[in-house]
Amino acid sequence: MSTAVEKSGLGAGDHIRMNYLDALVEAQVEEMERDERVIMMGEDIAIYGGGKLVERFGPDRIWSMPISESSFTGVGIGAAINGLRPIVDLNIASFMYLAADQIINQASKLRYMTGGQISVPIVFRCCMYYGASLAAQHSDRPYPMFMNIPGLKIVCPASPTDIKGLMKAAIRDDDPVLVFEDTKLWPLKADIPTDPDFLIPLGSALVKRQGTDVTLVAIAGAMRPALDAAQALSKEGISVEVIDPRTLKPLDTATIIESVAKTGRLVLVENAHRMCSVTGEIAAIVAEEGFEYLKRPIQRLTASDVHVPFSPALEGQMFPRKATIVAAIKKLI
Amino acid sequence: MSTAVEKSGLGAGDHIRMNYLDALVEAQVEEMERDERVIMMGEDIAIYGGGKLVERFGPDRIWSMPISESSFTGVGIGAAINGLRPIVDLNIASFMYLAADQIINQASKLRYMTGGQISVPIVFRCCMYYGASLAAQHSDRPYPMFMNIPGLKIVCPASPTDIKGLMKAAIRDDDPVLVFEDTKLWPLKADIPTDPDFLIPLGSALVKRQGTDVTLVAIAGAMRPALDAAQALSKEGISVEVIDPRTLKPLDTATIIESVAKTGRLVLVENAHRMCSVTGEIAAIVAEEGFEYLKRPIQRLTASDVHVPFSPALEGQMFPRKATIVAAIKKLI
Amino acid sequence: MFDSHQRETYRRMLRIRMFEEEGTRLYIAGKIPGAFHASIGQEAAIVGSCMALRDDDVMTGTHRSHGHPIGKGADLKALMAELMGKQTGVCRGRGGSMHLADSSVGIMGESAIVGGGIPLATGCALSAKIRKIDQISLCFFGDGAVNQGTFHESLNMASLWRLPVVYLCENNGYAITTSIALSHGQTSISRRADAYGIPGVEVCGQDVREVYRVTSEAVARARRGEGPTLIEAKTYRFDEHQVGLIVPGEPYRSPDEVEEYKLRRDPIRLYREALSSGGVGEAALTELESEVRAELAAAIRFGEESAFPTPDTLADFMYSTPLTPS
Amino acid sequence: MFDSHQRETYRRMLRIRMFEEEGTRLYIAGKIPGAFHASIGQEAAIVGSCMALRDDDVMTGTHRSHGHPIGKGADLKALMAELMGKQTGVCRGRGGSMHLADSSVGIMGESAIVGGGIPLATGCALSAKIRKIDQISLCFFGDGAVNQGTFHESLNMASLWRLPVVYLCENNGYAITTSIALSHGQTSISRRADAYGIPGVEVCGQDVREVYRVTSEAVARARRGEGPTLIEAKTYRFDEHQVGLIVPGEPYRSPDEVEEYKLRRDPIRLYREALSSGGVGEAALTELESEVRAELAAAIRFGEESAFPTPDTLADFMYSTPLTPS
Ligand SMILES: Cc1ncc(C[n+]2csc(CCOP(=O)(O)OP(=O)(O)O)c2C)c(N)n1
Ligand SMILES: Cc1ncc(C[n+]2csc(CCOP(=O)(O)OP(=O)(O)O)c2C)c(N)n1
Ligand SMILES: [Mg+2]
Ligand SMILES: [Mg+2]
Repeated sequence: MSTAVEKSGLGAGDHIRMNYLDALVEAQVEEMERDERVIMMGEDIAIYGGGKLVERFGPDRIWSMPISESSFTGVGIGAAINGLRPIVDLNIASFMYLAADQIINQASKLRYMTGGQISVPIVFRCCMYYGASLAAQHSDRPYPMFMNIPGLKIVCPASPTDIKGLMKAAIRDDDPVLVFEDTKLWPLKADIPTDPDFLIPLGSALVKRQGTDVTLVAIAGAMRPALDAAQALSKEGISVEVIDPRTLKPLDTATIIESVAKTGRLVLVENAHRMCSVTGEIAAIVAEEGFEYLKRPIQRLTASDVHVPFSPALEGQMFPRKATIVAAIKKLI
Repeated sequence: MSTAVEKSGLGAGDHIRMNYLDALVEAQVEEMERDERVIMMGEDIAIYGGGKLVERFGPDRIWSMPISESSFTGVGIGAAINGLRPIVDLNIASFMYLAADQIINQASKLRYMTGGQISVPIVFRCCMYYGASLAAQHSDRPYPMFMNIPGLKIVCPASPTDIKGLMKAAIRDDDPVLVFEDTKLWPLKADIPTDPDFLIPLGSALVKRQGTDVTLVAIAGAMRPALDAAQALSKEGISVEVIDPRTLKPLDTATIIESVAKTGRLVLVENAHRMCSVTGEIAAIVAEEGFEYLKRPIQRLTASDVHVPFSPALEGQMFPRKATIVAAIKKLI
Repeated sequence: MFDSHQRETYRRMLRIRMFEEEGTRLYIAGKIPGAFHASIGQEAAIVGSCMALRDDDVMTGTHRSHGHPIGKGADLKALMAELMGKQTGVCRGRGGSMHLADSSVGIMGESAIVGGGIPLATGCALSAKIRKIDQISLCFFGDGAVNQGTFHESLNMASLWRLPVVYLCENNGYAITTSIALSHGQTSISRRADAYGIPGVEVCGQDVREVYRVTSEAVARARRGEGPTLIEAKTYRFDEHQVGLIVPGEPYRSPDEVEEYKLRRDPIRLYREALSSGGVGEAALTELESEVRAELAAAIRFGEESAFPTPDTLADFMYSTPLTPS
Repeated sequence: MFDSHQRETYRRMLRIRMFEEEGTRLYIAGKIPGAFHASIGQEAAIVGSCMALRDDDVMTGTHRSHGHPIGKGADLKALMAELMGKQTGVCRGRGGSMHLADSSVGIMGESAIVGGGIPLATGCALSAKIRKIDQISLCFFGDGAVNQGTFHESLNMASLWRLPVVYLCENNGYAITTSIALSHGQTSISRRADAYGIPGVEVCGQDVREVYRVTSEAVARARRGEGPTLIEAKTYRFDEHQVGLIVPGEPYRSPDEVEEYKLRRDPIRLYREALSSGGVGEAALTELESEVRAELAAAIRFGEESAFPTPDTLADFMYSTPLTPS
C-alpha cells in the first residue's frame, strides 16, 4: 500500500487534495514511517481504521484488539511507558468511558506521580459519530469531560489540514493526547501540505475568517454552519471573525481575547452538551480576562441537554444550525 | 443499632446537633426505614460506610461488594430498573472513572433510550478525599465531568443540614443522582431537623449570607474559606452575599443572577480543577443571562490545573484559601 | 402433533427471520435509518432460550437487538415503528434498532455498549433474590463481549450470591471481523465457567430443541436457588455484522463457511424438518408461515403510517419530571 | 555456604521489614503523611519473585507499594524521603507511600487504583515483544484485584499474544476487611488461569525459596516466548490494611489466625531458620542484619534532612514541557 502522497509523487512544499479522514490516516502513516516506535491498536483495526496498514508495517505494528477497552487502553499506556509510542483507537467516542479510568488515573497522572520518571507518549483517537441515527449509546461528544483533567492534551480539529498537522504533532508529543474526530467532517476536502514535517503546534487557534463586528468561535463539526452563517451575514454587511481553537487543551485564549478586543461581541458554538462545555469555559475566560472589551452578553449555542435520539426527526433538532447561529449573532448587533 | 435521632427521643419539628458524615448516614437510615426498596452497596460497606446497618436492616439490604466498580455499579442499575432503589457507594471519587461507562451509557441513558419505559432510581455516593496527602489517584473532585451528561442529577452539599435533606431527596428521586461528599466537611457540625420527611428539593440554591457589594458563590469544601472571607471583609465594610448552589445539576441559576443583579460583582470558588468546571459554567451563564448587571469582570478561584501532589508542602498550595478569596474580592471593589 | 410449545417456538423463529428480512429490505430502501444488525442464522439460540422463560422473567440483550425482544414475545408493530423512528415505536423513536427494549414483556434494555448489559441482568437477578420472587434473568451477549471486564466481574458476583441468572453467549464466531481465535487466548467460552465455580455448558445453537433443553435446566437450577449457569450456544450469523457493511481486503471468514451454514445449518430449516419428521403436516406449517407473514405486513403498514415525533418533544423522557430549564 | 543469592534474598527481605517497621514508627509519629500500607508478612512473596528477575526486567505494583521497589532493588534513601514528602524523594514528593516508582530499577509505577497496574504490566510486555528484547514484566496485585475486569481482560491478551509477563497475586486472604470467601465465587485464584489457557500455580508465599523456584520457572517460560503464567502466592499481612486503621464491630479475621502467622509463618524467620540449618553462621546473619539496620538509619537521616518541595514547583512534572498558561 502506498499513500496518496506517495502516489502523487509530490515532494515537500507541495499540496494535495484530500478529505479529513484520509488526511488523518496519512498523518498516521507518515509518523509510522518516520518512527518505528509508533504502533496502532484498536478493534478490527487490521481491517478498518488502519486501512491496509498491516501490509505496509507488518502485524507487529498494527494490533487488532479484543473488545476490552479498559485494558487495551492500559496495555497501550504500558507500551508507552516502556519505549513505544502507541496510537490507541477507541473507535466511537461513546466507548471512551470504558477507558476513562486508565486514561485519567494512569495516563494523565503517571508522569506527575512519579516526579517525571515516567513519560506517557500516547495518542487516544476516537470519533464522534453523531447525526447518523445511531442513538444515545453511540453518539457522544465527550471532549468537555476530559478538559477538567490535568496532564491530558486535547485536540479537536475541523479541517483536513488541521487534523493532519495536529495528529502528527500529537504523535510526536511526549504527553498523552486525545484526538477527537468529528465524523461529520470526514468527507470534507482540502489541499493539505505534503511535507512530512508539516506540524501544527498543539495550543494554537486559527482565525478562519477575519471580521470586525462579532467574534464567532466554533468547534469541530460546528465550524461548517458557523462559516456558512458568517458568509450569509457578510452579505448583510455584518462582519464576523471566525476562530477555530483546534486544540482545546491547552487552549489558545490569547487569540480569542484579541479578537474580542476588536469586535466586543462573542458567540460560541459547539455540538457537545451545554453544561461545563468548552464554550462555557471560553465564555468564563473572556468574562474574566476580556470583560472590559465586551459590549454585549456572550452567546452560547450548544446541543440541547438531551441524549442523542434515534429518530432523525428529533436528532436534526438538537444541534446548532446556520439559522440559529445567524439569529444569535443578529441579537447582538 | 439506633440512630442519633432515635436515641435523642426527639420528634418531628425538632433539631439535633450532628456532623456532616453522621447527617448523611442518618439520611440513609431514615430512608431505608421508610422504604424497604432502598438498599446499599459498596466495598467493605457492612463494616464501614454502612455503620452497623447490617444489624438493623439485615444482610439483604447492605451488600459488601467485590472490587468490581464497573459491574457492581451496573448491578445497582440492574436492581434499580427491576424494582429496587439502590444507593451505590463508590467510596473515593477517584474510583468513579471505573464506573463511568455504566453511569453514563446505562444509568443516564436508559430512560430516554427506552422512551420512558424504564426508570433508574439510583443514588451514586462518593467522597472527595483531598487535602489528606493521598496523592493523585485518591484525591479527585470529578463532579464537573458529570455535569456534561444529560439524564444525571448532581448534588454537592456543604452543610450537615443540606446533605441530609438532599440525600433524602436524592433517594426518593426517580432519576440517577450523584451525591458528592467533601470529606473536608465530614467533621462540620450543625443542628439538623429530625423530621423524617425533611427534604431539600434538588435544584435549589441557598443564600448563606446576605450582602450587597459582591456575590460569592462557593461549592462544597470551598464554602468554609468563602464564609471566612466574607466575615473578614464585613469587618472592612465590604458586604458579601454568599451563595451555595447545593445542587449542581439542575443548577439554580435564578438565585445567582438575582444576587448579581443586586451586587454587580461575581466571584466563584471551588476546589475542582479549572477547565470546564462548575464555576466556569456559572460564569458563562451569568455572562450570557446577567451581563447587563455586571459592573466588573467575573473572578474564578479554583484548584490549580495540576494533579493533587502527595507532599503536604505542595498540596496546601493548590486550593483557594481565605486569603486568596479576600484578595480576589478586593480586586473588584 | 403440533403442540402449542412447538407452534410458539416455530412462530417466534419465523417472526425473527421475517422481521429481519423485511427490515433489511426497508433499511436498504432508506426507510430505516441508522445501523441494522440482523440475527438471521441465530434464531434458534435466541428462541430456544427465551422459550425456557416465563413471561414475568426478565432479559437483557445487545446491539443485535431485534431477535431478543421478538424471542421474548414482543409485539411486532411497535418494534417496526421504532426501527422507522416513529412516535408509536416501542421506545417512542428514541431508541431505534440497537435498543429495542419492551418492558411489557420483561426486556430491560438492550445494550449497544458491548458487555454493558451483563451487569444489568445480574442486578435484575439480585433484585429478584432480595425481593424473594422466583424470577429469572436471562442475559444475552456475544462471543466478543466475553472479553469485557463486565463478563468476569458479573459472573463472579452471580456465583458468589447464587443469583438466578442465566448467561447465554450467542457465540457466532466473530466480533465484527475478528474471529475468536484472534481475540480469545482460550477459545472455549463454556470452559471459563469453572473460573467462577459455576456450570458451563456448550450447546449447538442451531438446534432450537437443544438450546431449549439446556436453558430449561439452567432456569430450573436458578429457580431452585442454586445459582447461575453459563451457556455457550454455538451459532452463526448469515449476514455481515451490519447490513451494508463493506469489509475491505481479504475476507475474514470464508465464503464456503458461510454457504455451509446457510445451506445445511439454517436453524429454521432444521426445526421445520424436525417438525415435519415428527409428524407435523405441511399445511399446518405453511399456515403458520402465512400468519407470520401477514403479521409482518401489518407491522410494516403500522410503522409506515405512524407519525414521526415532533420537535417539541425532543426532551420528553429525559427525566422523570422535566428539569427546570437551566 | 551463604552464597550471594541467599545473601541478597535475605537482605531484601530484611530491608522491606525494617523499612516498614521504621516507616510505621515514623507514620505514627506524624513524620510521614497520608496513608501507610505495610507489607510486613508478605516479604517472601515479593522478594522470592523479584529475585527471579534480571535488573532490566520491569515491574508494576500496588497501593501496598513499599515492598515492591525494595524487592526489585531500589535504594532506600530516596524511598524514605518520598514517604516524608521531600523534594529528594524518588518521586520528588509527588507520589508518596502508594506510588513508590523507581524507573532506574524497572519499577514502572505502582497503582493505588486496585487492578490498575495489571494492563500496564501487560503493555510493558507487549512492548518487549514488539521491540524483540527478552525483557520480562512482573505484575503484582492482590486477591481483591482479581475481581477487577482488568485482571480478566489483561490475562486474555497476554495469553493470546503469548506475552512475556508473570502475574503474581499476593493472596493475603483479605481486601481491607473482605475475605476471599465473601468476595470470590470460586476461591482459588490459580484455578482461574485455565479460563485463559495459561498455567496457574499456587505456591506458599511464606517460603521465599518456593516462590523463587516457581517464579523462575515462569520467567524462563516467558523468556522462551511461551507466554504468561499466573502465580498465586498464599501469604498474609501481619498488620491492619493500613497503619492505624480502626475496624469497628466484630473482627473480620480472628486474632488466633493473626497470631498463628506471626508466630509460625513469619517469612523472614522461616528463611533465617532455613539459612541456619543450611549452615549459615549466626555471625554472618547478624552482620547482615546490622548492615541493613544501618542502611535504614541513613535513609531516615537522609529523609529528615531533606527539604520539602517549594510551592513554586507545584506544577513541575505535569507535562513534558510546561503548558502555556491557559
Ligand atoms: C464497548 C464497545 N466496544 C466496541 C463496540 C463496537 N462493536 C459493536 S458490535 C461489536 C462486535 C460484538 O461482537 P459480539 O459480542 O461477538 O456480538 P455479535 O456482533 O457477534 O452479535 C463491536 C466491537 C461497541 N458497540 N461497544
Ligand atoms: C479501584 C479501587 N477500588 C477500591 C480501592 C480501595 N482499596 C484500596 S486497597 C483495597 C483492597 C485491595 O485488596 P487486595 O487487592 O487484596 O490487596 P491488599 O490490600 O490485600 O494488598 C481497596 C478496596 C482502590 N484503591 N481502588
Ligand atoms: Mg459474535
Ligand atoms: Mg489482599
